Amino acid sequence: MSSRNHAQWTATPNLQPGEWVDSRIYSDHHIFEEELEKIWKKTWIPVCHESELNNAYDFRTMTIAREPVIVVRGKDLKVRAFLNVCPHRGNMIERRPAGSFKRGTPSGTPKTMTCMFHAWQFDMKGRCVNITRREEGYQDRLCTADVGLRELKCEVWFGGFVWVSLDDDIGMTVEEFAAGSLDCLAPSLNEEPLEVFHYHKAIIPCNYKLWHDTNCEFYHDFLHYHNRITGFNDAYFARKNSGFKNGHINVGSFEVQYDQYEGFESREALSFPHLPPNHWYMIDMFPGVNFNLRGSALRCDLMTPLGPDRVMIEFRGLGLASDTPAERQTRIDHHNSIWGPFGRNLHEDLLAVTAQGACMHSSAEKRTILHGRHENETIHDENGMRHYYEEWGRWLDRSPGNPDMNFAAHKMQSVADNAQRASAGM
Amino acid sequence: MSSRNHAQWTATPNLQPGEWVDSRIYSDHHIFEEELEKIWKKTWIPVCHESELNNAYDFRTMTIAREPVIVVRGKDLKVRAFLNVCPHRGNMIERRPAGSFKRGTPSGTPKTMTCMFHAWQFDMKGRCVNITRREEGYQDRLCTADVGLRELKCEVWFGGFVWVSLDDDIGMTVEEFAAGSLDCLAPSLNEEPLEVFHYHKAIIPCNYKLWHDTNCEFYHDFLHYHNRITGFNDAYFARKNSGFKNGHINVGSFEVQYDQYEGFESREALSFPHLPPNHWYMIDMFPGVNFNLRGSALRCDLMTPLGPDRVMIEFRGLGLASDTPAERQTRIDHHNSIWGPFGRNLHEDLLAVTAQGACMHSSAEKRTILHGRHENETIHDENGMRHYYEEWGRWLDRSPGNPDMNFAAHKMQSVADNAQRASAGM
Amino acid sequence: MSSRNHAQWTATPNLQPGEWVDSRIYSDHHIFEEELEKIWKKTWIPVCHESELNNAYDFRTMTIAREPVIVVRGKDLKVRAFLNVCPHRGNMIERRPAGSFKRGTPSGTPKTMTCMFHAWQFDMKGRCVNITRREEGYQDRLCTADVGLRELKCEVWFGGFVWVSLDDDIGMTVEEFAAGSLDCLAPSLNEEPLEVFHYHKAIIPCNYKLWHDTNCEFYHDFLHYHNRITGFNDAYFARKNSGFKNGHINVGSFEVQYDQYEGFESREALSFPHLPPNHWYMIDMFPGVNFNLRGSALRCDLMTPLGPDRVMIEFRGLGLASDTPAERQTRIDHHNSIWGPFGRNLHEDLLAVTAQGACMHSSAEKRTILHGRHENETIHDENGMRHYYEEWGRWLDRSPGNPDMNFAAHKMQSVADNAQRASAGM
Amino acid sequence: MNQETNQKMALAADSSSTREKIKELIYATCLFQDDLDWNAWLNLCAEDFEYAIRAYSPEIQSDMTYISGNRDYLAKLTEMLPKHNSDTSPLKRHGVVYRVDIADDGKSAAAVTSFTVFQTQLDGINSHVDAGESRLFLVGRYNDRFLIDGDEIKFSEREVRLDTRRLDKGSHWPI
Amino acid sequence: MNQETNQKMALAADSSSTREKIKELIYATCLFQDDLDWNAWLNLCAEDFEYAIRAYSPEIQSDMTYISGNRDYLAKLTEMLPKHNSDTSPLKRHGVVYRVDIADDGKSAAAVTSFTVFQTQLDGINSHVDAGESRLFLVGRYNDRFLIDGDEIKFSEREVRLDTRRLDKGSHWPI
Amino acid sequence: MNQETNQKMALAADSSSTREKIKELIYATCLFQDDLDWNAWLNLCAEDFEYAIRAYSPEIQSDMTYISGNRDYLAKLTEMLPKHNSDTSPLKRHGVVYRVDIADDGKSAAAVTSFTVFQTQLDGINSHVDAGESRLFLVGRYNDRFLIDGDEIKFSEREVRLDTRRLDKGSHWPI
Ligand code: FES
Ligand code: FES
Ligand code: FES
Ligand SMILES: [Fe+3]
Ligand SMILES: [Fe+3]
Ligand SMILES: [Fe+3]
Repeated sequence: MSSRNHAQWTATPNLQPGEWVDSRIYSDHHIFEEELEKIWKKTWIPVCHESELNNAYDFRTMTIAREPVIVVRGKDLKVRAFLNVCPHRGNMIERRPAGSFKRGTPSGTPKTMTCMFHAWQFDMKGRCVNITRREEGYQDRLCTADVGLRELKCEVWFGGFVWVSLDDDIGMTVEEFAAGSLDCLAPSLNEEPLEVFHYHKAIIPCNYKLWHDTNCEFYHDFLHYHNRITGFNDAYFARKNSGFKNGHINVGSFEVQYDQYEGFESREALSFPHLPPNHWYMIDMFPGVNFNLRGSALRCDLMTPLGPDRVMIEFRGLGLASDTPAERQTRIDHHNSIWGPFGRNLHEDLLAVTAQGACMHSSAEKRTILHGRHENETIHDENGMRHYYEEWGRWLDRSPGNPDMNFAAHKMQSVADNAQRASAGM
Repeated sequence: MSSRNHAQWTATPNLQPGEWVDSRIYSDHHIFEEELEKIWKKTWIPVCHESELNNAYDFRTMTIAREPVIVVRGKDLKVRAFLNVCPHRGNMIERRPAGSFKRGTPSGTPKTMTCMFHAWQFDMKGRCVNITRREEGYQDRLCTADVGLRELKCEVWFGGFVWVSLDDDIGMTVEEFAAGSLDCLAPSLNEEPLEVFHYHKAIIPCNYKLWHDTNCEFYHDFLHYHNRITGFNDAYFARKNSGFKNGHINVGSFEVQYDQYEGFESREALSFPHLPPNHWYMIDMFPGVNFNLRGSALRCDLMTPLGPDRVMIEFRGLGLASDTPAERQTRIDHHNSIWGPFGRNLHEDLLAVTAQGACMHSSAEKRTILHGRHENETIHDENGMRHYYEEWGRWLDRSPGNPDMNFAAHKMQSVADNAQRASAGM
Repeated sequence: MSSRNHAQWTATPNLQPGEWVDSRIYSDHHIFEEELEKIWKKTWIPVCHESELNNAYDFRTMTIAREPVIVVRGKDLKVRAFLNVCPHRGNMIERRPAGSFKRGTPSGTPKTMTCMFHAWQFDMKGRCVNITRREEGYQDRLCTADVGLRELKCEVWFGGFVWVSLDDDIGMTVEEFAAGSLDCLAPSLNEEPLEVFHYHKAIIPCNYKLWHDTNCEFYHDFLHYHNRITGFNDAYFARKNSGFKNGHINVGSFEVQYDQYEGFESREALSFPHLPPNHWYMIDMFPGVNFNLRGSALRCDLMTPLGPDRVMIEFRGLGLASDTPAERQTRIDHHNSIWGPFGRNLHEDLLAVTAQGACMHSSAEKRTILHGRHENETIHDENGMRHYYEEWGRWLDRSPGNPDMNFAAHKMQSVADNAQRASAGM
Repeated sequence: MNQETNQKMALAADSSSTREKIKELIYATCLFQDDLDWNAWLNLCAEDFEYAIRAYSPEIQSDMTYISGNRDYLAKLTEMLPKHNSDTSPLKRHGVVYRVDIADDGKSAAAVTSFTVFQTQLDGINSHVDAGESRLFLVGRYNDRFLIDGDEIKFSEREVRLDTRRLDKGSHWPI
Repeated sequence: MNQETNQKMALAADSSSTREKIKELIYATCLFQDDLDWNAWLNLCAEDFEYAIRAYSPEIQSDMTYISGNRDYLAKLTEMLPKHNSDTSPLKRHGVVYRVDIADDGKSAAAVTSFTVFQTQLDGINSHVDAGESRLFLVGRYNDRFLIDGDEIKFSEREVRLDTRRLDKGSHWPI
Repeated sequence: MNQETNQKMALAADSSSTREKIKELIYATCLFQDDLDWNAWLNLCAEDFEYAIRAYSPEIQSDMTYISGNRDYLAKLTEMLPKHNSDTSPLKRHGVVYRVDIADDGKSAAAVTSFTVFQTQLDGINSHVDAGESRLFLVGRYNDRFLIDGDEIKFSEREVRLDTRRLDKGSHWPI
């Protein structure tokens, strides 16, 4: 038992391939850009919740992999998504985060999206409905039919979340993409309409995957006084951590003892439909989404990678649309006590990944990050991360343990290593 | 009429080459550095106005393409320009934006430029006049004659603007460079001395050419309530937009109805010399300068590109040096009402290019930016931009429509495309 | 005697090779990264002073070349250094700048370093003493002996400074590295224990070597009213500037006339041991450390390069541990009057390198920086810098005068040039 | 100077001194909270004091509560701080009381304070480089309510209304 | 307590209450302007109120006016705001009244207020990432003048004197 | 209204006016120092006025003095400023007096002011790009002490206590 020198510190860990990753996957600029192209522009993202655009002509704007996106609800109440970019000279069509096109804007008439720059107008189906001084300027050379908006694949799915993909050829529905990972919460979320009551954002100087890792494992319970005091018992440690196709995972439930933390209370009275009292489920979806239901309040984290060492996380809290004001307030309190920006756990989690990010900034030395715990796929196992990085390696065709190697080589290497270790009796 | 999918959105527009540009010219790092080298370091820049250095020993400092520049007025009242860099160890000689060398500085005697670091001194002609402890330190190895400042080409031209070029071999005067584009305003500006009364700066997260585009076209009148209310009539739309050699353009004049905007007034009483009442001329000079005369007040925008997605714009307002205080105040009010930092139009213009820049940041996807309006070369035509980018392509030897192609290939392509389209009856 | 055009300005100076450097060594990104790898990670750095961790279990954290480092004092009172990085998932183990492990932390027990994330624990010798739920998660596959901290070479030397190196194979002690450069101050600093009384930091937009240059030469006395008024006499100019192996230099002493500056006083009464009254010694150590003793107060600057055009400088002030409160206050006043953040000289020095840095930012044009003064190796000679850059060239294998050339070529070139000049009678 | 004037003056002086006391109370909370003296802060609050941090979200177009609780809840929360891992970078609340309204019956009052909070980095990120750097953390208003009982004035309610909604790591500390 | 003392006290109290009222008026403008209640703001101003934003430019070495106008002009300008495209990111004026001088005749007064303005991003740039982030927008002083007519005090003049001259997008709103 | 009430009112008014005067004095220093009127500032200080800038360093875990001196020393320092090369970017001190405590004997007082200092770039870096941009420079508190002699109140001590310890170029100017 001793400290280590440089050679020991940088040696390949005496673990199985897949049980560690190379820290450069959290810090390399080139890998980051590749992730945006090969993962984030090719997947489904739950960009917002339908309750954020309840009425015809309501809209929400956001970005996916830096591309501006707008989601609007049509006169037909259908939700559609478009690039929020004007076909004329590339202006951002709508600058507000949310609102309604029912009223006009300074440069535009009601019930249309108007690009304020030269006032080209689009309807809720993305069709161009007006080019200002079209005849004078374009004669017969360009007509509105040529310049519709870029429409994006869009589905409302799983308790009313609005999913968008930049990839026309994604070739699977959200359901297919989820591959069963959402099933554990579906009954609770699909029973009756939900409503967002909380939104805040954090921009953190760390790689987005460090946040996802934290969401994928409970081994960091040691970080949280609240978890230690309200959780640690046999049922807690027996919760299953299960992998699904496409890199998603689930964490199974148990009964949390909220009243063990001074000032906190049982959440039994306001459980989501079909959820046993004080139970707690968690879903982590590839590449950076988290759904987390603790009894009375649903939380959803959406990551937007801003750089290899910079991520924006949007935090949403949801209750039932049918809540009375008093019920709603209770849900909000439950949500905030742990998860609010002034709550007990969220601050600790963000503090930890900030510190982790400070060691894995974009010019840091390569290190070995261990994901090697095996605990029967229960919550202190690190199988969730192993499952995620296997998928990640597949999408990028890189080995997470050595991103200079391609994924096939990595798999073969793993097999060979295992064989060798086995034969060497390691 | 419909929205578009990815293939349709990214297809080459059904327009003539030259009628669109590739958005990467607004966002690519490599192209940006090339622009500084091949355009900004090779052209004339009106860095300030002579009224900013009225007296012998007055100076102004600035940068061109990141190089520090100082402009000083000599004892002989001649204005000269130098690199603001000390030949000794490369310190910035003068840190203040403006002032006078008539008084001494803490480390230097009057009537010289003194580098505060080791107190080397230079006269207003850029000659080194003192090396501190020269004999002790350099013996006969280095003398003041060896270490004069780097002098830059400098002309005072066009209503007293001070033009500087970093290129010793530019091979043309400002007049030759302007190629007639300044003629429309020359009588108004050269009749009597002008004076700067307004200066402010904006740093905007967009490419400098997006600001120049906005200055080059009036199609964005739809952005400005003020323009719509005070301008739109037949004379307005008949204003000519004319190209000149070297990428410059002019916008012809008409009579603005200022009193149509509540609270605003006619500018007739204070028209610049030789300018018909309430008339309005605009000159856009390649690569990023704008002169704009609205009746009583002259505005000049100078762009300083700071990065592919970052530009500093310096806004100047000018009146006649002979103004009475009351006249001056009126000019200032006229200037500010539309063009001041709290005026009606400037904020809108800057808001628009900020939004445009947000879609063309340095890592954005390539998009097609349309410059295809033809309206008999009047103000809603986009010929100004086509004229500019043709010049731009020539200086960089790149096709604006596809910067991966060189300019000659682009020209041939255009001819071929046209022929093909013509034969296909498109 | 005249100003210069571009060709003259960019011509090779009519001086000997080694008497100028290419400004790109202060601005190039690639060179900067190379410096971190080949110099900063291969040398000894005095990261703090032992008085900052007086007691067993005290610690200090810092970074070297971006790598997080922690220095702790063991139960055995020995000072040791480790990477401040957790072997589990790469978290920064300790976030505070200083403190004690004697008391526990929210996630950890007393007398251990605890990574708050998953509560792995380490003792003061860097040994892992606890892996939370080790048996459950790692069975026999991983034990504490495998996951000690990375220990770094560490010495307490020269008046109690704590020196750390990231290089296990550095192959020399601090004493050997110093190569005699510290000898002039050793008697004064080693006589009795010192204590830090001042610490502040500056982040300056310039290359770290510009700060080191300023520390290496006194020719910039012209910048400082205080120096001119209190220093300039024959003894002042006779001070020797001597080079030592490994790029270090010394500046010899003389008697400063502090009372010539209004409001300041003689420092005689509180001279450091063995130091003649009001004397002043300075040591500049390669690659970026400065020790400066002005009579009653010792100053130490430590540079942390943050980028080619960004450096953090940590300023420390030290007195004798045995000071009475009144003595200490006097030392502090002496220190502050010139060197404090509100003192007379430091502000001027930092102002100068900021202005210099503004001309040598990371995209600036290449310029020639002259280091050509010869004054018998006294303080206005620039031999200190020539000595430094010779060493620098050796470590990087690049010519400081033309970093595109390797160091050997540079040496040969120098010899050839000299021969040619000599034969040409230059 | 007649009796009536005297009385009016007395009343005015009274209300003006109440006004001043209220300002002093608000400023005292800034000092106490900056200094992490949570007890001293809560001692200025009535038994049934209600505290909340709220913000309007233009994203979800709705008012939000980020945390809320009574004096008791806050007391427990702040007592338990040592058990938590926190960013302990000091905060400085910079408030200006813009408006004090005393109820006609003189038994209660309300006040509006515009504030900014600055954070000086300590242990929240890379302390070697960042510690000692001050940054704008929050912009908002305090909407306070008071109970006046003779000479005694206590906070009955504080709503912290934030403009800032990019809260990054957030905080374990009441604002 | 004699008659004279009584009178002196009354006068002092008077001037001190005028002083307080002036501070309250200034703070009221901050609240009203922050809340975009332009009418309420202008109602605190006299008919011939004159407003100007000014700054000294070290670049052109001259004093500048960035906007100026009387109450009427401001009323028109603010009424027409809905017709314009604006960055509507909320501003918070953070002012501290540093000095109030009441004229000897008690009929007018002048005040100096040091202020900062913070902007919380909303729709001025890329709202997905930036909205909710607060930034320093302006630093400067209010130089105000007042007309005092018995109990009624009104603004007769406001000069907003800016230190900040990097104004970027600027604003459609009076500061 | 009886004699006693009258006297109590007089005393209260007195102490409240002392309090106001102290606030005005502190704010006057902000204005004078912002305007580089060092003499006017020092004229508000007693002969043996003591000034210090201090900060606690969590790095060396000790209290530090960054500069200290009496009125005389400050007078000399500020007189000699023209001989020095300085960053002359204007500073704006933005202070709010949080607390004034008058000694029982009415002969001295202490005050706590929370402040921020903003710097508008002028000549400290690349002025073409940076001049006119305002930045947060310092966050801290003024801990002031006063001598009260009848109507005359003077500063006897100012401790500037900084939170900010990333001071970069620092300053030649007292804060
Ligand atoms: S950019 Fe949208 S209408 Fe012109
Ligand atoms: S750098 Fe200018 S005199 Fe030395
Ligand atoms: S990262 Fe340190 S214990 Fe897990
Ligand atoms: Fe957690
Ligand atoms: Fe415009
Ligand atoms: Fe110096």
